[in-house]
Formats: sequence, C-alpha cells, structure tokens
Amino acid sequence: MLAVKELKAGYDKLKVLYGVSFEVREREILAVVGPNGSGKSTLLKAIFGLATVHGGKVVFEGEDITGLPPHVKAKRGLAYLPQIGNTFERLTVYENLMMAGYTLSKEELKERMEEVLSFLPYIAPYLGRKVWNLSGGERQMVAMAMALMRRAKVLMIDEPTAALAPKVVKKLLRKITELRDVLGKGVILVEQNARSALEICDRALLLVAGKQIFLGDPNDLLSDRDLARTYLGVK
Amino acid sequence: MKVGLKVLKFLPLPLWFLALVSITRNPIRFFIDLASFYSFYLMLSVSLNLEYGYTGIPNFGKVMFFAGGAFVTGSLTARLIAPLAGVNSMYLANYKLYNVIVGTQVSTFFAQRADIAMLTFLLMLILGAVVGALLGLVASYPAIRLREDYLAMTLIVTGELLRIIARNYDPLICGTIGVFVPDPFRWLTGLYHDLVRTGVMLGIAFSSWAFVEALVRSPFGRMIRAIRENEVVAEAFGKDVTKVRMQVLMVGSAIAGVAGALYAFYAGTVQADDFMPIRTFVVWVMVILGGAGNNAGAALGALTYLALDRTIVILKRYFTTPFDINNLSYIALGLALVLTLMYRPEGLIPEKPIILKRVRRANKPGR
Amino acid sequence: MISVEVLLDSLLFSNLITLMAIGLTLTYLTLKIPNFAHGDMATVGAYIVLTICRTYSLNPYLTFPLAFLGSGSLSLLSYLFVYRPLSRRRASIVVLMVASIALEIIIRSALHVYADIMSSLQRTYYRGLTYYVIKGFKEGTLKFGIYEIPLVTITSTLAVALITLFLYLFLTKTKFGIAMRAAIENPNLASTLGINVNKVYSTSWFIAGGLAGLSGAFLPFRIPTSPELGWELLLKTFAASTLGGLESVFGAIIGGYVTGFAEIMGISILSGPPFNLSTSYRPAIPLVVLIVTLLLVPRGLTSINFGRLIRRG
Amino acid sequence: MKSELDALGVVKKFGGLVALKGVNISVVPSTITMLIGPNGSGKTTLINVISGIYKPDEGKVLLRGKDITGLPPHEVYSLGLVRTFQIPSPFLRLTVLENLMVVAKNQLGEKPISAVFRRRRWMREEEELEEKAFRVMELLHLERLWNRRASELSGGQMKLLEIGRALMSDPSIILMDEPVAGVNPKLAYDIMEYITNVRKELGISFLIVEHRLDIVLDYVDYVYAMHKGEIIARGPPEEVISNPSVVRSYLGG
Repeated sequence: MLAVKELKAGYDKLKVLYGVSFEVREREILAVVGPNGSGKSTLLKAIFGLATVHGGKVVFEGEDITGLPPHVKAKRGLAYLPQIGNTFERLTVYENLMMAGYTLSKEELKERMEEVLSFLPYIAPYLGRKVWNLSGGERQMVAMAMALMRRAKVLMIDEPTAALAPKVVKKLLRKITELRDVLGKGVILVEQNARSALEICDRALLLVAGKQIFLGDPNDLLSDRDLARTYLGVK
Repeated sequence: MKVGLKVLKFLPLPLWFLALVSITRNPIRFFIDLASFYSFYLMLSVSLNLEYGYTGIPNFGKVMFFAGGAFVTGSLTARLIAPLAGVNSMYLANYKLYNVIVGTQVSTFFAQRADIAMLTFLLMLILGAVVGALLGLVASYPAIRLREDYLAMTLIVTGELLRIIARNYDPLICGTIGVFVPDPFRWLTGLYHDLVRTGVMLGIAFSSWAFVEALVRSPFGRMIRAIRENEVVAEAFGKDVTKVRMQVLMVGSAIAGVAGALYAFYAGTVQADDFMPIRTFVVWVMVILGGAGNNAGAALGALTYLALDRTIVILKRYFTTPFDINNLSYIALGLALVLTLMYRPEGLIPEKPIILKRVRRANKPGR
Repeated sequence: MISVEVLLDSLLFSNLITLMAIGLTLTYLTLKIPNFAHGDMATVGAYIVLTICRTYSLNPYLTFPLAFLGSGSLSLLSYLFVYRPLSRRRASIVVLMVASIALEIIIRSALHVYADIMSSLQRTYYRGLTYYVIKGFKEGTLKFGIYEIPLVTITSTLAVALITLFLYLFLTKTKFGIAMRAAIENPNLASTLGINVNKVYSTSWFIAGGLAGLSGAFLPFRIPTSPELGWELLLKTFAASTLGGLESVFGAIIGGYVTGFAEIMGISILSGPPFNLSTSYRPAIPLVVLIVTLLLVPRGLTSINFGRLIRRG
Repeated sequence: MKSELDALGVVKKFGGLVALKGVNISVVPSTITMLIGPNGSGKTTLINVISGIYKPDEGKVLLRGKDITGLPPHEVYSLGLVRTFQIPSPFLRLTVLENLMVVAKNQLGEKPISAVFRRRRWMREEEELEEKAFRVMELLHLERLWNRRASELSGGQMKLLEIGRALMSDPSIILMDEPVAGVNPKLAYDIMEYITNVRKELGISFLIVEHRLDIVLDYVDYVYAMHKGEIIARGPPEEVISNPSVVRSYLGG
C-alpha cells in the first residue's frame, strides 16, 4: 500500500537519513526501531512531507506522492501521529473528533463517530472534557481516534508509549494490533521501547545512524545476537 | 570601478536636493535647515541602529530619550543662568508666565558672554547625555525581562506617560505653553550665527556617528551581533548578555539625549507635543529603509527621509490643498516602510560582515 | 463620593474599550503580534457613520452595520496584503509590529486628510465631530426613577452583552468557530485535517476590525471624534488586553472593564480632595495600568492562579 | 587523583517531574568520558545543570574542586568549562572567523569605552586571536571558508564550527551534546579522531553525550549510563554496554 524507495532526508542542509526502502501492506504492522538520533522520527516526517526530502520516492497506492503537501497526503488516507501536538489540547474530545471529520457531512460525522467510539470505548466517557485534562494514554487514544475519523488507510505512529505507565502501554499496544486485525489498517510504529514493538509487529526495520541495517522478521532481529549488539552500537 | 558604480546608485539623492534648492527662494537657508535637521536625525537613527540593527533590542521608545535631553535643556538652561544674568527673581518665581522674558534676558546675556554661553551649551549637552543614559538604564529593566511585543508596548507607553506628565506638570517645561530656550550662539550674528551653530551640530552628529561606527567595528560590535543572533549561545560562551544590553541602551540613549538637547537649542523652545510617538517611527523608517545593521544605511535612511520631508515642506509653499499637506508626507513614509519590509527587507544598504583584521586577509584564500 | 453619573460614564467607556480589546485579542491570537493599527479601525468606523449621517440624515444606529463592514474589510485587507505575506516569509515579530505601525500611520494620516476635506466642505473647521455637531442628533435618555440613563449607555452595554454571547456560541457551538479555535492552537494539525487556516485567520481579522468599527461608531454620541482618537484608544486597549492576558477573549472583557472603570472612576477620585490632581492626567491612568501589569504580571490577570493564592494566603 | 569535574548528588525537578534523582559523575583530567542513555533519561538536563543554564534543586557541581553550583553560564565559561549544542547553533550572520574570535575570553575590545579609545591595544589582541582562529580552522579544514557567513555552511561544517568555537576559549573541559549526530560516518570518525588528538596534545577533558555508540565508543575512556534520571552503570566501555540493565534500558525489555 505504502512503499518508500531509497528515501534520503533531513532538515534543510542537515542529512539524517541515508537511503531507506521498505513497504507496508494492508493488515501489517511495521516496527521501526533503532537508537536515539538514528532518524526514526525523521523517517515519518519525511514520508508525510514535514522534513526535507533530498532524494528517493514515497509511493502510496501506486502513486508517487513524494512532493505533495501534508494536507493532501492526509486526504489520500495517510495519517501521521507525532509524539506531541497530535491533538488540540484546548478543545474537548468531542470537538477534536469533530475537527478530524471537518470535511464530512453531518450524518457522516455522526456515523463515523459512533464507529470510532465503538472501536475505542475508553474515550467515550471523556467526550466533553478538554484534552489537556486527559492522561498521556488517553491522549494517544484521542489522536488515534482522530486518524480513524478520517478513515486513514496507513497510520504512522511516533513513540506512542513514551512516558506511559506499563499498564497503559499494554492497553495501547493491544489497540494498535486491533487496528491491524480488526480494521485491517497498515501501521508504521516507531518505538523507543523496542522489545514490545517487536513482539506485536509483522516486520521490523532497524535504523542506525540514518542507515537501514535490517528489514525482515522481528524474531530474526531478536534472536540475532550480533544485530542486537549492533543495535546497541558495538562493533 | 566597482566603488564608482556604488556611488552612482545614490546619486539621485543629491540631485534631488539640488532640484529642491533650485526652486527655493533662499538656498543657504535651505541647506542650513537641512543640515540641522540631519544632525538630530542622524544621531537618532545611528543610535537606534546600534540598539536594534546590531544588538536586536527593539527600542520603540526612542522619542522618550530624545525628549529627556530636550526637557532637561528646556527646563534648566534659562533658570540656571538667570541669577548670573541678573534676571528679576520675581520672574523666576512665576516661571510659567514669564519664561519668555527670562529666556530673552538670558539670551541677551549670552550675546555679551560667549564663554559662559558655550560652557552652558556644553554643560547641557553633558546633562542631556546623562539624563538619556539614566533613562536608558531604567528602560533596560523591562528590555531584559520582557518579550518583544510586550517591550514595544511598555516603551511606547512610557514615552507617552513622560509626555503627558510634561504637558501637565508645569514646573518642568511650563506645561502646555512650552518653554523658551535661550540661544547660546547669540554672540554671533547673521549668517555666521547660523553657519557656526549648524556646523557645531553637524560636528557633534558626525562624532556620534563615528563613535558608534568605531564601537561596532570592534570586538564589542562582534559581541553584540552575536547576542542578536543567539542570546543563549552567547551566554554559554561567556558573554554577560544582561550587562551588554544595558550598556548598549545607555550608549544609544545618551546619544538620543544629546540630540534632544541640540534640538531644544535649535528650536528655541520645547513643547511636550513635539515628542509624539510618531517621531520614534520616523527614526524606525530611517533605519529600516537604510538597512538595519549598517551605519551607512542609517545615515542614508535619515537623508532619504529628509529629502521626502523637505519636498513636502516646499510643496506646501506652492500649492494650497484643502488638507494639511504634512499628512501626505506621513502616508508616503508609511508606504515606504511597508514596501521596504515587503520587497527589500534588508534595506537600501544591506548588512555586511565586518572584517576587523587586515594582516592575514591578503594571503588567505576563499574570498 | 462616586456619583451615579460617574458609574454610568465608566460603564459606557468600558463598553467601548471592551469591544476594542476583544478585537485586539482575536488578532493577537492569530499572528501573535499586537496590532498597532487596531485603534484606527475604530476611527474609520466613526467616520463612516459620521459621513453617512451627514449626507443622508439617518439615525446613527441604522448605519452601525456599515461601520462594522467597513472597518472589518479594512482590517481584513491589511491582513491579506501585509501581515500574511510577511508572516509567510517568517518575518520576525519586530518586523510585523513595525509593519502594523506603518499601517497605523498611513490610516491615521489618510483620516486626517479626509477629516480636513470634510470640515472644509462643511465650513466648520471644527475638528471634534459628534452626531450633535453634524446633524443635531441628541442622545436620548431613559428614566429609571430618579435616574436618567443615557440611551447610548444602554445600547452599548447591550451590544457588548450580545457580542459576548454571540462569540461564545460561535466559538463553542459552530463547526467553523471550533475550527477557529483549533487553527489558532495548532495551525499545522488543523491544516492536515482539511481546515482552511487562511480562511479562519481572515475571519478573525474581519471580526476584530468590525468590532473596533462598532466601538468607533458609538464614539460620536459622546466623545468629539478626531483622527487622533484611534491612537489614544489603542493605548487604552493595549492596557485592557494585556491585563486580560492577551490570549483570552474572556480575559479581554475583564481587562476592558477594569481599565475603563479605573480611568473614569480613578480620575474622578484623584481630581477631588485630597489629591486635587488636574483632570488632564486622565489619559495617564490606563498607561500606568499597562506598565504596572507588564512589569508585575506580564501574562495578565488570567495567568494568576487565584486558587493557589487563596490557599497560600 | 584530583578530578576535573564532579557532579555530586545532583537533583533537578521540573514541577512534579524529577529529571535528575541524585546523579554523581566525575571526569578524570585528560580523558574522554561518555554519557549514554535513552531519550528522556536526563542527559541533556545534566549538561544544562553543569553548564549553569539550570540551577540544581540539590547537590553540587565542582570544577577542579571549586564549587560552581548555580553560577550563571557566562561565569562557568570563564572558569574553563565550555559546551557545544545538540543542534549546531553558530551565530548565523557572523562569518566563520568572527564566530571563532567572538568567543575568546576577556577581550579588552569588548568593553565599550576601550573598544573606541584603546583601539591599538586590542588590535594586538586581535592579531593573536586571529592567528589562533586560523590554527583551529586549519585543524578542522574550515580555513577556506573563513570569510563565509555561518548561515552558508553545510550541516556538517556547522558541527565542525561548533567544535572549533569550543576550542577557541582554551577550555579545560568541553561538554559535547551529540557531536556526531546527523553527520556522515566519515566525518563522524574524523571528528572523533580530532577530539582524541586535542585530548592528547592539549590535555583537555571531554564529557560527551552521544547515541551513536558504534562510532564513539572506541574512542572513550569511561562511560556512564543513565536511565530515568539515575546512573545505572559506570565503568570502561566494554563493561558498561554488556551490563544487563543497560541492555534492557536501551532495548526496552
């Protein structure tokens, strides 16, 4: 569904990614792991059009979308959930969902909201609350709900579990697997918390210093002692 | 060759002045007026350039420091010399009513005693600088703590507050009537008087220009530009940003204070309403039009503004309009400012890197 | 002693300042600059109403919508042709402020030219125009027992109340209003959701200018209007908005009433015994309010955590 | 042996969040010490506390035994501790040469009065400073760019300038926040080689925060690993990175 070919990217003149290629299919979770500063977040930003692309291509449903502005990509069905700033904090949850469905008609909006709330029942009691009153895990759920309001086909989620309590992490990761299993979405999951991400994903991409070191079955990555060490950076 | 072409670029300005002269009735008067006004404005624009262009402090209260110098001169000159000049103390006791009489008598005294006149002149310039610097010190308190937008409001409003107080608190500059300032060049007569006075003013203005230029072409200038670029990094590399900003505001405001003293002597009177916020913005136009971060730009900007302003003054004599023609000058000023910001934000003369050393430049590659 | 007249005067004056402050806050929220040309939008509104009343002898109230439209459009144009292009080029806050000052000078001077022509046509050569001077409209009064309340005090209070209600409903109940709050908080996210951020900001600027124009339209009932009035109002509006924290419409309303009452009641107290201060110090009061606010609580009243203050005290 | 830098029981809180929970580290003179740990483990906070940008809530920072806790950054700098920034932050509209010369300490020409009236005196200083700046530029291969504005440099060149600027002040210790992040591997190795040379020749100590262990680890003498505001391991590089709790916090077990 989404294919990235030899993507080189960074910020203005600064180079962060040196050629990354992979593909995400329907009903698939791709975990992007690697040490800090290796370019995981930059990868998502580059795909979505928020970082400078120096070379390579992003293909979505067979079409080259590399240079399109973020809002057009969003319309096509690509959702990007940054670590922070992925919701409107001063708006209520209900208003956030309404904004996510801004371009929809009234009936569609109502229909989809029911759909989304049945998938994410946790946030239903908080509809009237402002987002800044919610906990970290609940906010991530709201952000996810906003992506679903738009019927995104591929969700790119940046470190959703950072600074969350272990119990909440479990709940959130279960929801992410359900995105795949129940709704059939494609997910790109960037995680600092590599082990748990590798457990739920179908394929893993290891980035080190902006380079693609490994792409394939997560179990191979976990069992490969050399790679695990490379991941830590030891030669 | 290259230098020649650069000069050509600014040729229209002198030509424009020549054209203006050819239609005025009194060319010498025209140039004297022009030079006098240029002196104050050069001092104001070069000091704002030091503050904003080089250090990045948006001083929206320039007129306050200018007013400080003018108020102290207007308030003190005649009263200080009156006992020496033998002015009836009854007049001093009711200064608001009799300030013109006191001022005139002191002027007559100055006509006889050139030495005292010049000492007074010098003393007032120094006082103007001191008052300016003190006001600058006070202004640095919010300048260090507040964000740019809040700082802009604070400085504009403080300037207005000073003006309102000057208007209403009679002992300062006789309230709404304004105060008469004796002429320290009274011992000269006729054309000499005007030429010498204007010469002295120009001399002081160019000295301040040279002072600021020397200041920015030194390690101090390098440091303030570094602070303008990134305060946090400058602090991490050992620069005491708070102190440096205070120094800059004190130097800039002292220059503005001297300009205010000169203005008081030149105009012969100090009126509170001469110090409206619009004066601050005129100076901003000069700096932005000429090119911030470049003293040549500040000088050129002041000249360009004066060209416009004098044109309007002359036009006023030849045309009668159903409205005050000065407003056209302000409209043109505003338009010039907006268009510069939109289409040539770097100004007429853009900022250039300052090269301090010459020794190794010749044999180094990479020019 | 504070008389009822002083209280009513304070109320009228505060209403006008509040209308201005709400508008100023709306523009501040979009580009984060204090718009120095905001005061002149009020003067433009006043002159629109004065001109129409002079020409067609209409009741001033009938022309209020035109003042709203006229000032709103001017504010919108200034956003579209000056502020937006500059902010797109990532001009600094200082540059945006200088641009707004330049527009202020242009509009004020243009108003001077217009006012000069207007008065020379009318052969009055009288600068402070009121509806009474222009066409002899007298403001009516309503009698409540022994008190006579000027009609304009009532209408302006109603206007503020209705506008506050309207803004509240608009910003919390309509889709576009919610989108406005969303776009102001996080323009990047809003634009990826298909919200036209430019349209939202344009609307903000239009409403802001319109409210200022409306405030200006009330002026000539009581206050002699001249082209300089906008600048004087602006400084008072800055005081009100800053007191309210600059980032909250609710704060602007509180700030507006505090500043307005402080000025009128303040001078009536200060000019009496034992202070006996000249009433010409009146314009200094909001300036002092502003300076004190900026130096003590630069983020405004709404930033103070009153709950904590009480608990500590 | 006396240590170059000590942080003793440093605690830093932001509101309710405790970013540093009593951190102890020390840097031996003329060594390269490294600080590792996942995002949000408090590394940058620690650097900010040491360099004076934040005041610690508890604990002390000693520089060669002298208490520098809570001193403002410019005073910490004048005592010989200099830091580089994670995102290269040159003074953009100054030239490369100016960027280097401006950071020199105690310049006579930085006093406003001397700047104008004692030009001859500070011009002599300037000549020396310029010599030194060119030496630094030659080491970093920046000399051809001496007259360019920093804004015209590439990302990698900005990183080099950042290091050059730190060297200009004759520091006794340099704190580096991710010196090789976002730099291509060839240049990254060069930077590390260069740091090793400086250590050897000038005896300067380094405290380096870096995630790219693959490149940096070979060059360092001692490693501290942080996790959630605490030091969880310390010792020679090989030992620390095979420490199970370090592996866990990095791999997230």
